Amino acid sequence: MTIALVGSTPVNVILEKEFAAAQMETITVKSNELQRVSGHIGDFRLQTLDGERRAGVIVVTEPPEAKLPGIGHALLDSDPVSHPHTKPVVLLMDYEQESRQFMTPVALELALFLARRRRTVFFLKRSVKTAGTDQERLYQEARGAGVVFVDYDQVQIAETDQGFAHVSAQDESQSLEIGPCSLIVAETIHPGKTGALADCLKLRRDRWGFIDEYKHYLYPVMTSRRGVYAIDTLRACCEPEYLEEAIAAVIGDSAEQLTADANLLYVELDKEKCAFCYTCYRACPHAALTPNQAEAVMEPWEEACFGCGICVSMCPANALQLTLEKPAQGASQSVQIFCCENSGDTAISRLQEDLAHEGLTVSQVSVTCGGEITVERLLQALRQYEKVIAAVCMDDACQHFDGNRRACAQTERAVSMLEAAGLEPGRIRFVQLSQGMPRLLHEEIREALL
Amino acid sequence: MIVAEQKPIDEILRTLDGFKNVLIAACGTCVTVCMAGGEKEALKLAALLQMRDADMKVSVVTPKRQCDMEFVEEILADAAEHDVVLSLGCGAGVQFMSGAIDNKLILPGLNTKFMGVTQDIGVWAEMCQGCGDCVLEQTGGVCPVTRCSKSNFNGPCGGSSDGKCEIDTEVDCGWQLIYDRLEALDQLQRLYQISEPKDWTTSRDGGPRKVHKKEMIL
Amino acid sequence: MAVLIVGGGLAGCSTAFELVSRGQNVVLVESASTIGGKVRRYGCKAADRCLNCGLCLVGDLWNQVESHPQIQLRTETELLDVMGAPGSFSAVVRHADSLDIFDGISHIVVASGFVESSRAAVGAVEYSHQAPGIITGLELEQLMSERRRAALWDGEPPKSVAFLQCFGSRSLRDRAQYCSRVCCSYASRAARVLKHYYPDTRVVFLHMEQQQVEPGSYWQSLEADGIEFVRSRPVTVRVGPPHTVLYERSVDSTIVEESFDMVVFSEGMYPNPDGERLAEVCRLSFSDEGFLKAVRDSSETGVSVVGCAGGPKRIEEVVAEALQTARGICGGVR
Amino acid sequence: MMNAAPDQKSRLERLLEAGHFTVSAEVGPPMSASADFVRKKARSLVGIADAANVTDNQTAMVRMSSVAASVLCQQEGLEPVLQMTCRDRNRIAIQSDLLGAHALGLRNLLCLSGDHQAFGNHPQSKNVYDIDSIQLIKGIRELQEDSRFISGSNCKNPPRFFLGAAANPFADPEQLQYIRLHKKIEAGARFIQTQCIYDVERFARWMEYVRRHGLDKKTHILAGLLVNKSVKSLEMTKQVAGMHVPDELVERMKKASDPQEEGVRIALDTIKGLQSIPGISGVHIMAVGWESIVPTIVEEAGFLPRPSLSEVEEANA
Repeated sequence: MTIALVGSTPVNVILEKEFAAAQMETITVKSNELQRVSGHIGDFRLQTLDGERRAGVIVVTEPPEAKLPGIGHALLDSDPVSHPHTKPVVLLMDYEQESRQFMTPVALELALFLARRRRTVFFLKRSVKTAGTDQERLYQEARGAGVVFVDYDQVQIAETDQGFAHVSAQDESQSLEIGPCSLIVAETIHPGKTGALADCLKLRRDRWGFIDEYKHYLYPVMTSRRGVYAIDTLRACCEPEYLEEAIAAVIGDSAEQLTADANLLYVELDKEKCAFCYTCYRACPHAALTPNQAEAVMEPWEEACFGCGICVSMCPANALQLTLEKPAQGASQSVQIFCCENSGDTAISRLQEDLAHEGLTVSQVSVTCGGEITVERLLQALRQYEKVIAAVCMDDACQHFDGNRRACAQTERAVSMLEAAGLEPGRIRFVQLSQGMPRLLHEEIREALL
Repeated sequence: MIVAEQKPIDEILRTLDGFKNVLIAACGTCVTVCMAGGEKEALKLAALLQMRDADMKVSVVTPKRQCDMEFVEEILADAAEHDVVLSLGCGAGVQFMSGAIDNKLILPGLNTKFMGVTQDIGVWAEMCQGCGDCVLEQTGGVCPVTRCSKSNFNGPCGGSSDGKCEIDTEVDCGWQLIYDRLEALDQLQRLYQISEPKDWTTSRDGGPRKVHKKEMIL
Repeated sequence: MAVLIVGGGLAGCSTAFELVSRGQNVVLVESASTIGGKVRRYGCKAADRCLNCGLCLVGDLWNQVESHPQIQLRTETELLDVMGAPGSFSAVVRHADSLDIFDGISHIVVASGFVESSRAAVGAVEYSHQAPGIITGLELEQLMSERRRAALWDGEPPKSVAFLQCFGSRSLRDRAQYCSRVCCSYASRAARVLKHYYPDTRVVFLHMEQQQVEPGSYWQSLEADGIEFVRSRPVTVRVGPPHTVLYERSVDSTIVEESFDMVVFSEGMYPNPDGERLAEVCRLSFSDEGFLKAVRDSSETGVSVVGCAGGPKRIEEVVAEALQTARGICGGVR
Repeated sequence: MMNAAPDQKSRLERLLEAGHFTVSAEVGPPMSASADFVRKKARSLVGIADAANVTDNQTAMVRMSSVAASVLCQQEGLEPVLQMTCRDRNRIAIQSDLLGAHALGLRNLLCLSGDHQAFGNHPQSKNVYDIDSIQLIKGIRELQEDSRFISGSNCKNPPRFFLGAAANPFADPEQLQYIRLHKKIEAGARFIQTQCIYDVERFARWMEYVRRHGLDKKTHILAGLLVNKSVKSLEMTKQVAGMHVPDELVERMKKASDPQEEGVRIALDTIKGLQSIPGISGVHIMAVGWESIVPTIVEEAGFLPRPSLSEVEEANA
């Protein structure tokens, strides 16, 4: 299988070697040469300036951009190691932006190195980031070697007449004035080129603009698109463990994805109905739909689909359907409850005993994601049930990014339609919860039933 | 694309008062794309109507377009079986269906808004008023007729501030857009020329219009 | 052939589930009467929005493990001894008074977990009082898991709550010089939940140092929510109510005495005392902090350590580690 | 009654041509049919202002026609500057009204695009904007000079107006506003009334541009001025699109013990600042809702007495 490395960094050399050891061939695509990506895991087509390249898996290696905070270069030109100076060295973390965790061991090692050479070292930070095995040890050793750790609330840097920096740091009660011979500042990290790359690869970005590490899995390198991985090569330079883990995750996950049994739940398209409006293409959080220009229809990729149903609910032409109908469970005629399987579904399973004990029954429909819930589904349900409840994830918890917010918008619209039609709007209820909040759902069900 | 918006539900319901047998005709083209009158919207309305009155007979059809005879013909039989047709087409579709379906009232379910483009999922913006005499070559591809609230041809009025129109800070000043674009294209000299009063005969002000493509007509 | 997993908590169950998903057979031994370990009692730490506590990753794991046909589950069972070589171990286990031997064990996964510092610590007098209003992090977790729409518990909310951080961590007296890593994370989230339900309650966070929990201005956002942070070293708690907390304030090194209606001990993580026996049986060694550590690469020894048995970890780290371990055992990864 | 002869120039035009620093004011027609209202306002400005703008459904509120109100002013001896906007009339109505206005003796014309109806009391109305203000100026100049209507057809006895336009020194994009000023002058604007000035410094920069391009020689720049009675009115002015009120001024007004007095003082300070800028031909004082203060300001600024036309003529002779 071929792996496309997007972005060329020194880390690529290591990756090429490691992937080759796992019988995976690599090609490198410079990130500014990549124009468009279609296809799915096992069969990606990368449109580059040199024509089309094909790969089974894509790994983004383009690093985020690291730049020094704007404090002036004049302050940094004294070499802290060789310069025999009595003045202290200041290591400044979290200036302008909270420093990344991976920078801490680098800074700690440097602090330790300097302290052991009898230099006075101030380590200025907003919060400690020592909670890793090696970092913990480094931290202890640095303290032992006399590094002064200072937790600051505010810090100012001024240039003195001699062109040196003067650092003043304040915490809640006191201020510290240091005239260091050297000031070493942790760089701030910006998405840089990875932003445009994420858009090109249709990867979700987090609120800071970085490629979203798909939090559902919380494993390193996963993105919102199957078969596309992102290795933070900047971090990899500082953290060999991370790189090892990342490589293992790419090899392990892609092998599993490629050999997995058929995806059970995915969307299918009715070509006759498709208006080729690109709504699904824009809304799909997993880039599972690709335009088929020849036939002027959108094509869902079973291999890339997570079955979240967001496209199904968004499609204005009613052209998309999920392959698997999930039948309602429970025999209630009075309440139907749509449950996101990541929240409502698990919460209600924890309630079964209580509900049975109280003699309460509901008709329960599991949905992969709240994004699947639509106005017409809610209204259809009301023809048979007295009340309908939508139970979806909390804000910021949706595993498909915005399915819960879409569910909320759809519910609001359904309620307003009922209101306008002179029907009882309270028949539709909406609750946001996590799987760990069964009581909340319990109350909702009791109120709906009683 | 023609952009439309669904009429308020209560207005649609009022126009349907007294009918027991309703055909909802969605339209598979522009109004599907602008999420106002596609099959999904028709199904929502159908569900709501039936909830209100379980005895009501409601059917949904979705011709690809309501503005061509061949597509409308496909639904003639359905229309014959219902008392009234609620069209979710644009104004043109409603009128074309009215001409094609005898003895049947065709009710509009949408308010037809403008010719525009998709800006984001669920957001459409007006881009063209169909004035019949395009000046976009002068203005860097930004239409002063449509995108300036006063249809100014010689630059912005004094109410433009921070690139926004005086009528609403949500509205971009059309002339700021024209300026930015021409500046980027290094074509600002185009703006020094006084633009003459526009000939509106090509617009709707000249009466209902038709387009004849001569070589296609025998 | 089967993989033997020692411990039915999050790490053990996650590894078991990942293994059976890849076609392996699993024998899971758990010393308690039910699986789930400590995580089972944790509560979701979402306030008005998700705070990424990671608990959702656990999902329906317990039911899936209990009902899976390829998992032989043995509760109230202990691993007594292991014989043989990697690829074909025999494991001797004890249930009540009977002994059992499992042959054909290809691999052993030790997931014996941790204990809370309140249990392990010698001389945690304050806590042993069990006075109303003095609770541990775990007890607060349980309150959160039982919460209703409007409240965490019945009755009057406390007017003031103190979170005592680094309880049992970074302390020579309590034998743990290390930082337990997770307490800042769970306690600060719990503090936000408290503040969300009871905005008028004074919430004070007494900590020695703050770990990075989330990128962005996490701690500043909590301050903006009205939670007070005091860098200090807790000295002692005088049981009330109201309870008096004496602490040494770092900024001026003075001893401060303050009263609180409720005191939460944010417990750190200690190595499971069972570890010593398991290390001997499974031929494992110890890290500097006293947690279990594999002597060599698990592909050579056939023994892996997963989860907090190997040191303090967050939920998502445990889940990720379980996945990687399962992959390693199945041969997908070196 | 003071009806001008068909070929006679307006007082404003003659004063400006003679190099006098002019003072003009505003008369807002009422939202009623009351002629007395207009007459009373006009009388209070006679001898104080050389001319007064009569607004055309200002802020898109329905008011007495500006042509009719201008004639009423004229009858009271105050020379009106007829304002005409493009919002409510197409090119037929505008030209027709202007022929009539000239026949009734009106000689000054300020051409504007007009506030959008969204701001007025008829936001539901259909706007016209058949032509824009520059097209209007050019159209009327060609009507006057070439005896041709906008359509190109002949006009036997064309009107002859002293044509003016508005300019906003504070609107952006700056460069485009300059282009527009050039176009207005090229189209035929012989005087330019500016948007209200609060920030004299910024206005001075604008004037620098005007002088550098010799525009002050091609047209007469009349600097606009608004008098505020209270902090609230100043803050409301600040909200208006295209207005630029520095925060310091609002602070100054807030601190003042007597806001009315402070409003006058601010206006007088501004006038003093404006007088030091070369290239300005006059001031145009707008005192929306506080017209009675205009005489005080004109007097305290030292603009009284206003020159009489005979003096001007004599001087010219």
